[in-house]
Amino acid sequence: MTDLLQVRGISKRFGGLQAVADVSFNLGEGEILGLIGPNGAGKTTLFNLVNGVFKSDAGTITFLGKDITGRSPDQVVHLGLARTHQIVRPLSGMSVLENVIVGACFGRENQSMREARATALEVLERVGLADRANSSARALTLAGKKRLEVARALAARPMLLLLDEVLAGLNPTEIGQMIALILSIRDGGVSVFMIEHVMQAIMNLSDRIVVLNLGRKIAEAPPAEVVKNADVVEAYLGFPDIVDKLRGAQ
Amino acid sequence: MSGILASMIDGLLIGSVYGLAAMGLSLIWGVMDVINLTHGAMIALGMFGMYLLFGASAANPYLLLIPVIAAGLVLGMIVYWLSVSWVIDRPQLMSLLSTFAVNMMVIGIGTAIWSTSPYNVNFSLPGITVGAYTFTGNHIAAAISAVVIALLLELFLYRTRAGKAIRAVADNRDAAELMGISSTQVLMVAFAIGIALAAASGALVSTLFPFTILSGASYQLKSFVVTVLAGLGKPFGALVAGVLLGLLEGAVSPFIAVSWIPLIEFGLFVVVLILFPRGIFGRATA
Amino acid sequence: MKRTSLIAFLLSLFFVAGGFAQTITLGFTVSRTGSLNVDSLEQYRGFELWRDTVNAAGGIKAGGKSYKVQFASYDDESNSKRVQQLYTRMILEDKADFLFSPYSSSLTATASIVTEQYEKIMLTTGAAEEKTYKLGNQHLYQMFAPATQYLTVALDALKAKDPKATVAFVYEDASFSVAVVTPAKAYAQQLGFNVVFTEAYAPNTTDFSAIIDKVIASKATVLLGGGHYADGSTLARQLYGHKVPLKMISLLVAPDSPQWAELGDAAVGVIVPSQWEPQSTFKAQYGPSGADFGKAYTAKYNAPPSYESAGGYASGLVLQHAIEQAGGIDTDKVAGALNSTDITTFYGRTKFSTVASEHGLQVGHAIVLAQWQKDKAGKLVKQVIWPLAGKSADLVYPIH
Amino acid sequence: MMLRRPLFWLILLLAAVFAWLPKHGNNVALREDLILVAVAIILTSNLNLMIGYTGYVNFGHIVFYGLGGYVGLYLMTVRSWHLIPAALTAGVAVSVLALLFGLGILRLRGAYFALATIGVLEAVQAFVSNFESWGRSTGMYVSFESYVPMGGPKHALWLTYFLIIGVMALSLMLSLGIRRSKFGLGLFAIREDEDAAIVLGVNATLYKAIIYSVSAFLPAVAGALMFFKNGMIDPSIAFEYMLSLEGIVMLMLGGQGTVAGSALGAGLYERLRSYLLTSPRLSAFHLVIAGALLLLVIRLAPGGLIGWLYRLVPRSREVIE
Repeated sequence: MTDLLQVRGISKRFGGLQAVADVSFNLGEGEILGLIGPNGAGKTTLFNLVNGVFKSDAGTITFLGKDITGRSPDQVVHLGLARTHQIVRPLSGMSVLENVIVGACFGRENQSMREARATALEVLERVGLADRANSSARALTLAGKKRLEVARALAARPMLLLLDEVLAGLNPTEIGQMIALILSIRDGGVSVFMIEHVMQAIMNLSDRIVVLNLGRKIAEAPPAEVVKNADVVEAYLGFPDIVDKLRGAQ
Repeated sequence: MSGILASMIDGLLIGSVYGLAAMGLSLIWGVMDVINLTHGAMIALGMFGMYLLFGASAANPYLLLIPVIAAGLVLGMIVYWLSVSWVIDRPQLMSLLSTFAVNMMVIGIGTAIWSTSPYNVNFSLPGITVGAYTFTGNHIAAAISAVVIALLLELFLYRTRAGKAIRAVADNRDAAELMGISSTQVLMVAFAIGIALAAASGALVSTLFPFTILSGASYQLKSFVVTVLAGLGKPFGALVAGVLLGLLEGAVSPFIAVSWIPLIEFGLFVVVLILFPRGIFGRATA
Repeated sequence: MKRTSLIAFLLSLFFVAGGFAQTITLGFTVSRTGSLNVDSLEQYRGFELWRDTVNAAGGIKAGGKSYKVQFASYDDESNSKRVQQLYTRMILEDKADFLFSPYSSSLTATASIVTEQYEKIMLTTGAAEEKTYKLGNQHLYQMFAPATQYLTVALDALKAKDPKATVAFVYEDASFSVAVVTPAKAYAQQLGFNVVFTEAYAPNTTDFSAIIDKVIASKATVLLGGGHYADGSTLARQLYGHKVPLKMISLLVAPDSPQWAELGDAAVGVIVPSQWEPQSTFKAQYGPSGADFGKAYTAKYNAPPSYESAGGYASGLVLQHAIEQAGGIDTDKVAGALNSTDITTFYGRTKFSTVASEHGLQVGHAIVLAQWQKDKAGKLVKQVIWPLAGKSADLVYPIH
Repeated sequence: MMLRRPLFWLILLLAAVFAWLPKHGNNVALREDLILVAVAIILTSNLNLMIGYTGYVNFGHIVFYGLGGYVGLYLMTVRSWHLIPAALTAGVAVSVLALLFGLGILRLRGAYFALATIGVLEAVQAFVSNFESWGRSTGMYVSFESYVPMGGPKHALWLTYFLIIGVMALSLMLSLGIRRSKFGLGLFAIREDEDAAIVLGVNATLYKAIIYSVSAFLPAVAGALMFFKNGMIDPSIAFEYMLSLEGIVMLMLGGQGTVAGSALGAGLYERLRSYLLTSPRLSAFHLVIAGALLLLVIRLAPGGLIGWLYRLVPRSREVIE
């Protein structure tokens, strides 16, 4: 398995807070890599560093063999690295279809409007939003908006997809559908790097899991090993129910 | 006494009035994140308020500041209700446009009443002469009044319950609500105080220079410059920045034509906005 | 006599009813509001008094017809943008036959573009700057003596009193004052004066402290400049408030207005270059005498006329004269009559240049100097001090 | 694609009517009314590119018009250029300048950007008021001789009028063209949520700078033409803050973000203003009316007249863009 993404020693400090400290890991082609950690561990910040929303204070990020450290998010998307947001950010004044067309137009393939429209319709079909294509993005339910996030990112035709808590707030049926979708995305040849709090899901989906605590990587291993890791358990001590879930997930 | 020193003292005196004007803008901006574009119109109304009161009573203008401020508070509540109360939770551009709309209406009505012709408040206090230079009594009294009003505001904000509530809301509106502070009332009071400060500064300006209903606009622009220099939501910082702006004007004017000063000011304004969007002298409370 | 007037009256009724009444429409804007309102209203009163006088006498008689004068006039708010819209409107919609200029060189320059584009005659008054006449206008006629003369006259007066004076020029950055000061500065140097300070201020300036501090630092003893009423009166007040030790102050336009007296002590001693003063004693070949004009004006407006008022009235007279000479209101014929005009009215001599490169420039009129002085009763009055031949009082120098 | 959009033909029709009506019957008064409407449409539709399409409120949009006028008049009077190349050069020069300004101030978002545009307007005005080559506060004047090669002032004014109508049509076409283009889509995405747009791959910095520069071009050309027609320019008429602000009212009134809205708002407001022009009392009231209109629009119909039409007749969205 070749490495799609290599992260080496990246750090981010906000004022007095070291949000991410010296984190390194690799992500292989076709892999689903999970990212977990207690609240405030720096997971979303790590995503923001990887896709260029924040500039890393140190270290390098290599994607597809290219150094993308310090590149802006739009440049990163063009290379094939797309993401979703933890807090959904639909372009509210536009229709669902237009939202996805934006993703396709400005994605890796830099499609024309005509191509983008076809791509968008295809992606909407895939995420199950085809019937809502012409409604306003604002009018979608939370589950719908999460799917829209995924659809926009997928429309960019990425090689790697960063999913930030796409399961949070969904009901069990919706979670099941989303998991199926994620698996189908991976089967379609797209690698996935995902943050998730729904432990059962991430333990089942991930090939490997990176665990962050207080900005530091404390573990990187297949799910079965992660739950046994003493540091991980300690990190989650303040959250006994999650420890249970971690255990229960196995 | 050297020309530069005299010029800087003149700058210091007028700068405190700029500072007072900017305090009103800064307070409103800091507390409710509204850039109040009625500011200039309110300054102009303060000028005409002083003109009318002085014309009617011939009382000491510095005593007349009290009714001007009182009227400013009432006016502030009306303007708040008209242009701000319903956009407070909408995007910032909405309050920008709604306060701008009210500004147009006030200027329009003011023009219908007073036209755009200049008016004077004919009042002068004896000045202080040092060597060849004389500092007029009106300038000195205006500067003192501005500083006194600023100190009173500071006392109000830090020593009274209402003032503390305003600061709490400015700091974090949601948290203040949780602590049982009614933010709607607090916002209205803060807005009214901001308008009263604008009116007071206008009233002081009217004792110094002739004015028209449009004169507020240039003080509004100066208030922007001062507020941006000071950082938002720092009323007392605004006074200091106003004085510094006046000193800057005084310090450069001996060396260049006065007509270049606006270029320096607005150039500085844009550059500071770009480089220090949170102000040179501090971070925003938000 | 009675019968003929009755017939005339009936005839006029008939013509009015039948739509044959002869009227001419004069269009112009007035700065009723804005920074030029004081000067502009005085000019308007001159127009108005002339119109009422002419109409009371049965109108302008030319080519066997009588023309009643009516005005189409709007407020330009001292704003040159409105001037163009309004002059266009007066020409196109109000069908004005002739135009008077708005007040001030800047507004007139703007209006003259419209009037020239539509080839309408415009008599300019309250507009002394010369540049406008050198842009190729063919229908513009200047009633005021050109700007060059304003301060050169003041410098002549100063030369006679104090050839060693040090001079500061502080003036409005506007068409008129720039046109006045530029040649005046050269002339001052030519006369051997030491010009120690020159600065133009923005037209809407209200705070002169910084400039005043510089004047003090320059150790100037004489200040020349100003612009119009709003800025000039403010400058004088602040010069007084800052107790600037000046021996002579000569400001443009503003001190000519009777309102200047409202400045009280700040008004004393200030000199104004003037197009006309009530004390002037020109022998009028045409129209009323200066005394009659002054009396009629004061009776109507309860204030003495300023030179803007006189210029306004004289514009009417000169146009009336030209229409009479042309025998009608045809633009080309009236233009011809104006080109050959050379008359003396109560306002002085009026003659327009017919040289192509400066067509319409005033070449007959001359500037006098007036100074605000306290009379024996302590009342502020304006006295003519220059030229010496026509003076009503001596120049008070230094002021204090 | 363009040819199948009804508004494309409507714009051509509008321009044809504007050009034909006053010329037929030589109605100069009508021409003078229509030229002001045309200029209002030019300014508003280009302002719409910033406010309506990109979501950036520009309080100082008039600076482009004024600078265009200055560059144009400078080339015509001092360098003796012909009107058309001078106007085009003015457009290009001002666009380049806007690009430079834009790269600086477009780092600011929301209200901070709006404030910076006021700063730019004031700073430019202060600079021009002191700039010797452009005549400082007294400005520049067109010599009447410059009308001679155009066959005298009458022909020159008609020529200017037709050029302005052309610029008006181009402005609306530009808005229409951008609206359904990929570029336009990127702008809309920025308007809705700039950070999300960037994450979706929109190069927001570049797009904003381009649209800021593009929105400067036609107003600058129009400025050169109009100040040639005016015969003079000075800082107070070139950089009239109020006009800049009224542009925002026109846009909000008609419906920001739509092509038809910018034209409709500009047309209605300009006619109202001309109607109120002649009396000082009423002309003061035009500010009151404008302010009240703006307040009502923000409160009741944030989409303006066109937005209101969309709500009434949802299908109209397809036709009236």
